[in-house]
Amino acid sequence: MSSNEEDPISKAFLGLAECEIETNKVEKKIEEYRLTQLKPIYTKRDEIISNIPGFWKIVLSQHNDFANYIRASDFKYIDNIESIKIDWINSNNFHIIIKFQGIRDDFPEQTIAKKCQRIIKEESDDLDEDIEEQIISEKSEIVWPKSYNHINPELIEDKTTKEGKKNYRMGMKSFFGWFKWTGLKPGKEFPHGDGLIQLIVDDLYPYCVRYYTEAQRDLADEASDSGSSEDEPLDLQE
Amino acid sequence: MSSNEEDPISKAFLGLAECEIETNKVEKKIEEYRLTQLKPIYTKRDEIISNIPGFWKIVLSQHNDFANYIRASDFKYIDNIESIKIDWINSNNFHIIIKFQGIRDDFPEQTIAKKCQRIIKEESDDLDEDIEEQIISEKSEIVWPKSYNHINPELIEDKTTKEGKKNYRMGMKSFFGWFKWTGLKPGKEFPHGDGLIQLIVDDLYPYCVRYYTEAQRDLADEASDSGSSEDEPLDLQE
Amino acid sequence: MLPNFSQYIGGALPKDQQFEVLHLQSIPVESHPIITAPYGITDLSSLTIKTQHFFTFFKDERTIFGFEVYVYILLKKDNPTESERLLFISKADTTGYINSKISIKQLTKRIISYLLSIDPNHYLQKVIPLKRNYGSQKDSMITKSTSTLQSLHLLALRNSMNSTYLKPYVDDNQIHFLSFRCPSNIVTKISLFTRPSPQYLFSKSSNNPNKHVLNGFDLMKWWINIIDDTIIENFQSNTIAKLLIPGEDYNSISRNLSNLKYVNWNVGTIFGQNREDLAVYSVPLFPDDPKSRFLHHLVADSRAKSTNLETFWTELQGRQEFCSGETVSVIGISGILNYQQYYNPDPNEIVIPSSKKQFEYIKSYITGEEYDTEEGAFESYMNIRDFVTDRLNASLIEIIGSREFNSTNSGSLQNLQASGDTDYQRKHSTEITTLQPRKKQKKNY
Repeated sequence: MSSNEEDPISKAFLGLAECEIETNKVEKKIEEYRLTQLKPIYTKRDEIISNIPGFWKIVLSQHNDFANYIRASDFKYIDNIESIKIDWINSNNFHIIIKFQGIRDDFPEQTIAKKCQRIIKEESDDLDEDIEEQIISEKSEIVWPKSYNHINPELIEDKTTKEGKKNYRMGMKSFFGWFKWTGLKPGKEFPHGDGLIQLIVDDLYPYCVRYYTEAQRDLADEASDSGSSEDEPLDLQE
Repeated sequence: MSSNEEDPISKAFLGLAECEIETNKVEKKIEEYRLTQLKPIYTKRDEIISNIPGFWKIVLSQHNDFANYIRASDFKYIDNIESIKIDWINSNNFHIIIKFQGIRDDFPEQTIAKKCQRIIKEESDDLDEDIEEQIISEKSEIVWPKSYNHINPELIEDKTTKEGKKNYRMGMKSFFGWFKWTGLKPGKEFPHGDGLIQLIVDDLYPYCVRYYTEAQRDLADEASDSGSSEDEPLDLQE
Repeated sequence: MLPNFSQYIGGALPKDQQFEVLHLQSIPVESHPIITAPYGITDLSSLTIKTQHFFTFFKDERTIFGFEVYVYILLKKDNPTESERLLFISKADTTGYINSKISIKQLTKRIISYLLSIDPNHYLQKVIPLKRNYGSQKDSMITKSTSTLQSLHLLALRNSMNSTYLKPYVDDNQIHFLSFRCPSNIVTKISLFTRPSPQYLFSKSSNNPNKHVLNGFDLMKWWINIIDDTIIENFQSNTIAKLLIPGEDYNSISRNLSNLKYVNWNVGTIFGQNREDLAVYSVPLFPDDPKSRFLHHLVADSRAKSTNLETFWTELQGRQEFCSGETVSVIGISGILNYQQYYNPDPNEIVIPSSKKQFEYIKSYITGEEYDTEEGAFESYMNIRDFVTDRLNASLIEIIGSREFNSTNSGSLQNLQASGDTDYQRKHSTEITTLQPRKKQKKNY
């Protein structure tokens, strides 16, 4: 036999490697196709939703997971979200555009675009296993409510005192802290900012109508409980 | 105002309903697009895999969930699976094609195609929530191993005795029982036959290469495990 | 010479009856400390090593009893004599599918004594480190951080002809594992949390009318008697022994301690001294444990830094996951064993799966089954038997009982004293245990 290394099995592995690369390319293509197909519907839907008062307030208070990301005191402002839209440049680059209604003497009406990007994760020695993708974002300027002055990171003068640190951290953990999140300073920013972006773009936005209708149903029978079965009554029948 | 019901809000709800219908149509279209894109890669991949001895044996013994569907004694035959392929007519209609190598004096070499279909579930009063889709299948003829004669439902003569019933059920629960599964006689067939179909078509087949490479890790103790538990460290950082 | 596992456990099982046992043990892993340290503080001089034991007993081709324990070794690297061992008794459960009289209490006691008799060094020979440094082999090894694509390229290289690029040599005792020694007679603690539940390990087994389910109070008594005997039989006389019943006052808790054999039982816990101490730095984190769940909840609620032990226990008792009004309790002991000699288990009596994944995989043949009918007890047995023989090339341990009806301990391990137990008449299907029921695993049948 010749000295080349082309034995059938290693050739097969190299072939599979090629397939992997092709599959990844095709998956990207499908993602883009998906976007092209859905974007016009989303645009139409955004327009319709703007005619339903309190739509996003209901969706956001309905969603269990969303509440996990923010502080309970933020709901006062979350309730004032008039619209959430996603503006895709492509499947990996998009803006989350949130429009707030104002609250007199406390909080101005404003529309904020948060620029987000999915990137391939750098090599890391971390214990994380299959996470190859990562989300990063750019800091967006948002005017904080006056009632948050004491925890507004820009207004805290001395961040070295115990009190100062505590307030700073509280501010960073608030929904407004999320707009500052970049994903580049782990441990120092809004916690799990990437999770919240993902939640909005992959779940809340695409399925908002379902959440809205579910909320209507729950109001009707109040029986909805998505809690884990661990807390469910035990079935003692024999 | 006129007496028609076209007030802006009910018009909006009707609009959203239309969007939902459109979205569903588009989702189907995306599914078909996806298939068209992936099919040629899968065909190429199937061909390459046939050059790697024991590929499916390794994938199937690597996969946690798969083992949950079958009896431990079935592994003797599962290990003899030479190939698994999916032949799609469209995204809702497909055959799972499994080729077994034979075992002398016990089990013939054979290739079985199991015809499967995703259908929209009939209205039901069931408590199930969001399950709108359902999988059904057609019974496939497969020659059972001789070693399973005592539990082979076709060979059990008296299914009314305690022993007969027990053996019958054991047979139905075996991997060979799954080939008889139709989804039309709940409680009387292979348990969770639809789950196994879904597992193969949505997970095992598309990601088989990943499962194969995971099984090749040099330190056996690094086999991945997704189980989480409450003894994970507390995240006290703020 | 010490009796082996079969002989020792056989001493708790009825004479001449045959049982089979699967004793699963995980590979010891380096773990984070079970007691949380304040943020930013790392104790570099100690190391925590965690190992899981899972016992399943079978009789007449039926699964009858399961027992799960975690063993932690807290290794003090600078001063090994101050190392500690902790047994966290996680779950014990019966299926109710047994036709002979057997004292689950005696059996449980024997298993605990067996575990206590194991030399702590057994867990220290080959430990998976928290984080591996693959060193110079980093690029030639397929590890959990190797991508599918990289793995395929490595596999291609390894298979190519004339290639010298073979699978890297993985030396068990070299860089990929840790290995330690410590004295055998270190301080040993036992910790458990009792709470009543219709089932702990065997899903739907409470639907079996032959399974007897204990209420919270009886369950606590059941366990405290076992631990009481365990102290008398295995521990030195200066052992610390504590009972806490969240939601009850000192006096009513002490009443439960008055008739015990060991005289130094006290109200309280072995973790945390002052009721003013923060719970988060005092309460240990165990797998699948309501206390740990509650700690995580406090952290998520930003209350970890403001909840002291007293509040912790009071609120814990009111948590939704407990049936209202049922007694839950925390039992803990800490002391030195009275052994002269420690046991090194024979490899044939323990099945050590190659990974945590495989461990869970095997265990799910037991816990993924449904036990509302006897068929579940049979199916789980068949699956385990077939898996162990066909896939692991091993076999279940056969045990012949040697316990005479009404006898006290026979076939004892080291200096067991007569425990004078009277519970032998207890019905076969005594349902016992500590913990909450697991969400039923996704498993069919």
